[in-house]
Amino acid sequence: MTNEVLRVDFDLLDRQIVDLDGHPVGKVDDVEFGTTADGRPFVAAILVGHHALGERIGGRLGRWMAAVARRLHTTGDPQPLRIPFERVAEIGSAIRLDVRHELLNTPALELWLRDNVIGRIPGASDAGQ
Amino acid sequence: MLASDLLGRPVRDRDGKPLGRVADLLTEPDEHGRQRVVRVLVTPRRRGRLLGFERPGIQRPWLLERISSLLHRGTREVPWEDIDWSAE
Amino acid sequence: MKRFLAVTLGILTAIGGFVDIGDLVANSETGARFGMRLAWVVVVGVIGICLYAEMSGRVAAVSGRPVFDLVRERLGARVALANLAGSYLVTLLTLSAEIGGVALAIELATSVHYLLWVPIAAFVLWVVLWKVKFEPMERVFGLAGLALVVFVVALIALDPPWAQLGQQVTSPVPPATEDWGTYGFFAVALFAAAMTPYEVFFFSSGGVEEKWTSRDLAISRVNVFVGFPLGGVLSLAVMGCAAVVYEPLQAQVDTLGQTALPVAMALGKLGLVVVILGFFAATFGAALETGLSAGYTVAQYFGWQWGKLVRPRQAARFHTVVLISVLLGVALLLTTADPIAITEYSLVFSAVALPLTYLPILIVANDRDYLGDEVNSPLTNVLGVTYLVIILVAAIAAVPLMILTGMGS
Amino acid sequence: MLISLGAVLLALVLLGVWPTTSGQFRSTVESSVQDAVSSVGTARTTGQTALRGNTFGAYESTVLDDTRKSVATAITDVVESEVPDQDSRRLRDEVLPLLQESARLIGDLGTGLDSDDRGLASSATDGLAEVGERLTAALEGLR
Repeated sequence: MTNEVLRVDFDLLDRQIVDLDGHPVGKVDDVEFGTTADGRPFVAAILVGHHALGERIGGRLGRWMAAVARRLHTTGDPQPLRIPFERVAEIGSAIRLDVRHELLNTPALELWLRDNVIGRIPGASDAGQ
Repeated sequence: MLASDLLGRPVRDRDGKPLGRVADLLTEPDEHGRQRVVRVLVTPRRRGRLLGFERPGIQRPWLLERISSLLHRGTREVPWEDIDWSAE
Repeated sequence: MKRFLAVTLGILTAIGGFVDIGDLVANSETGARFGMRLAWVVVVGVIGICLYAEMSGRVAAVSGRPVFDLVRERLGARVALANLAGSYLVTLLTLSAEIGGVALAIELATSVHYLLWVPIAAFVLWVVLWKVKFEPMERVFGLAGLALVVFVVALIALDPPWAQLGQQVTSPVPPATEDWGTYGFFAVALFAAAMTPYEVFFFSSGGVEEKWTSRDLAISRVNVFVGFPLGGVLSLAVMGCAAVVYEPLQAQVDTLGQTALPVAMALGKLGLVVVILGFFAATFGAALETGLSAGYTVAQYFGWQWGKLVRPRQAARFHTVVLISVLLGVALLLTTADPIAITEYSLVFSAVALPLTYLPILIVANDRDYLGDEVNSPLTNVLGVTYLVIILVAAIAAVPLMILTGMGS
Repeated sequence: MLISLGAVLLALVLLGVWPTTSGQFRSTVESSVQDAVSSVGTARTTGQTALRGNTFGAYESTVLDDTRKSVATAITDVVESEVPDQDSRRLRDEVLPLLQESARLIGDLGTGLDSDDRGLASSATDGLAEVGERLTAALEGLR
């Protein structure tokens, strides 16, 4: 990205997030702002999760998506994955983080399916290509 | 505060004149490197993604760019401080 | 050899797109009813898919982003969700039909009813999707699908009245026995078959799975410009064979067995064996293509880890979508829905879903932030916009034509 | 919601019991005859190809099975339609024997090929060629 100006809707929202090695982490489902001393918002974090996406889409479908996402969380208060903006290394055709995806929380749905469905099928741990 | 709370909201200028709806938020880094919102892209019509033709220097394919700018006629950038967010 | 094998992705994509179960029968049916009077649609379709597959391959190679990433990124979460719903439905219906097609191909060789083969075919399909790595999968089924070249040989061996076929090609109007409504319906269906969205989903995602970079642009182009025209030639040969054999009899074609008959007439038992093998490979390849594409679209919309590069454990959501899609496909077939009718419906719906897939590709292929200096040339843009208009016309006409002609009957 | 559902159901029932017009009957017959033309043509070509030794058993029986079922459906469609008037009755009496003849010949062809009875198979093939011509003539009259 050559220009210094960042467009929140265009450059951030709905872009693919990848980790240091290019592994998909998720989509930017929403952006969280902080407030500077003079009352201006600044980009504080990017949020990832069906529940953030559902709330952004809105309407019946969005509410349904958010409700499903909440259901899938078995523990505590469901929160989308929050990635502080300082962790963003590069904004291009994808948003590249400066950490590996193992350090981020694995989404509940992935975890549940891994433990209860896919992980139980023989060969699930065989190396990919 | 979330981006989804701001985008798509109808806003007015400081004199109370309606500006349209918020289509995008433009940020620039401050001295701490924080991306602060400096300008707001407002559009008189209903918000849909602008397809990226609103960025300077993006003009091809010509026909799509014409259609997009026709559909989003009147879209412009307004400095953050000139916007009254309280208006509904 | 390695050079030659590099084009198998394009061949598999094109065979899955052009000569899968629905197309095999639809091309035969078109040939039987219209002779070669709709051949021009295949040519128009081949040019269109080449154009857009090249763009999507270029974007995938330079930026590493497959098509459904672009769809959500440019159209926004909500519109992309509508596209996702449509594209997934089309891909799922096609997957179901392809599983049925595999079973029908085995029925031709065994005379055991196809429904008994459906669960077995689906299980083998899933095992391949689960276990086999991307490149061997693409090579085996891409190359085996080439057995369908037997249709070209058969057409030549039938020694058709070339002058008459040529005259039909150059007179794009319905024959005396058909009206403009059915002509238009078949034109839209053939065009949609050539440009079905899962081809670009699969091709661009396959490029990412093969780890293409900007150095592989040449490979991507060769894949496109060898694979899709080859698919087009095969589908014209299928059409031509049916035109020669069935049009004089005024017979309509609606089974896979009928599609194979001209080859048996021209080339005998051996030809028949090869053609049935080709049916099997092409439908199985198309089933792989659509099965993976079902997973690709959903995973790429939500940004999940996808693909066969990682262990299935690490892409649990992606593999779950693939598994559920295969199961849904089988469930649909076990209601005894006719696999060939299923593809005919999916073709019409795919015409409706086309614009929302191809528009973002065209826009991003012009974006220097993504492609640097590899953006579209002005000529590509003129063609791209022209095809977008054609796609839009086909999309708008599809459903009214379907209702007016009662699926072209 | 319930009212509209009821209206749709009522419409479906009415469509089912509404008397057929002669136009509808004619179009049912036309599509049955078209199906029979397709099946007979396919069966005949399959028979010729098989007699030349260019196919194998599993393929023949799959293709002939499909054509047999298609003709059976065509017969059922005509038989089960209500005959609205004299003209339609004449049409039915003209077409039905052709359809039944087709079904019989396709059955014979299958039996002939299955049991390696070349005489039966080739006379069935010749018969199919002949009934095919009559069906095509009937189809042209119906269009």
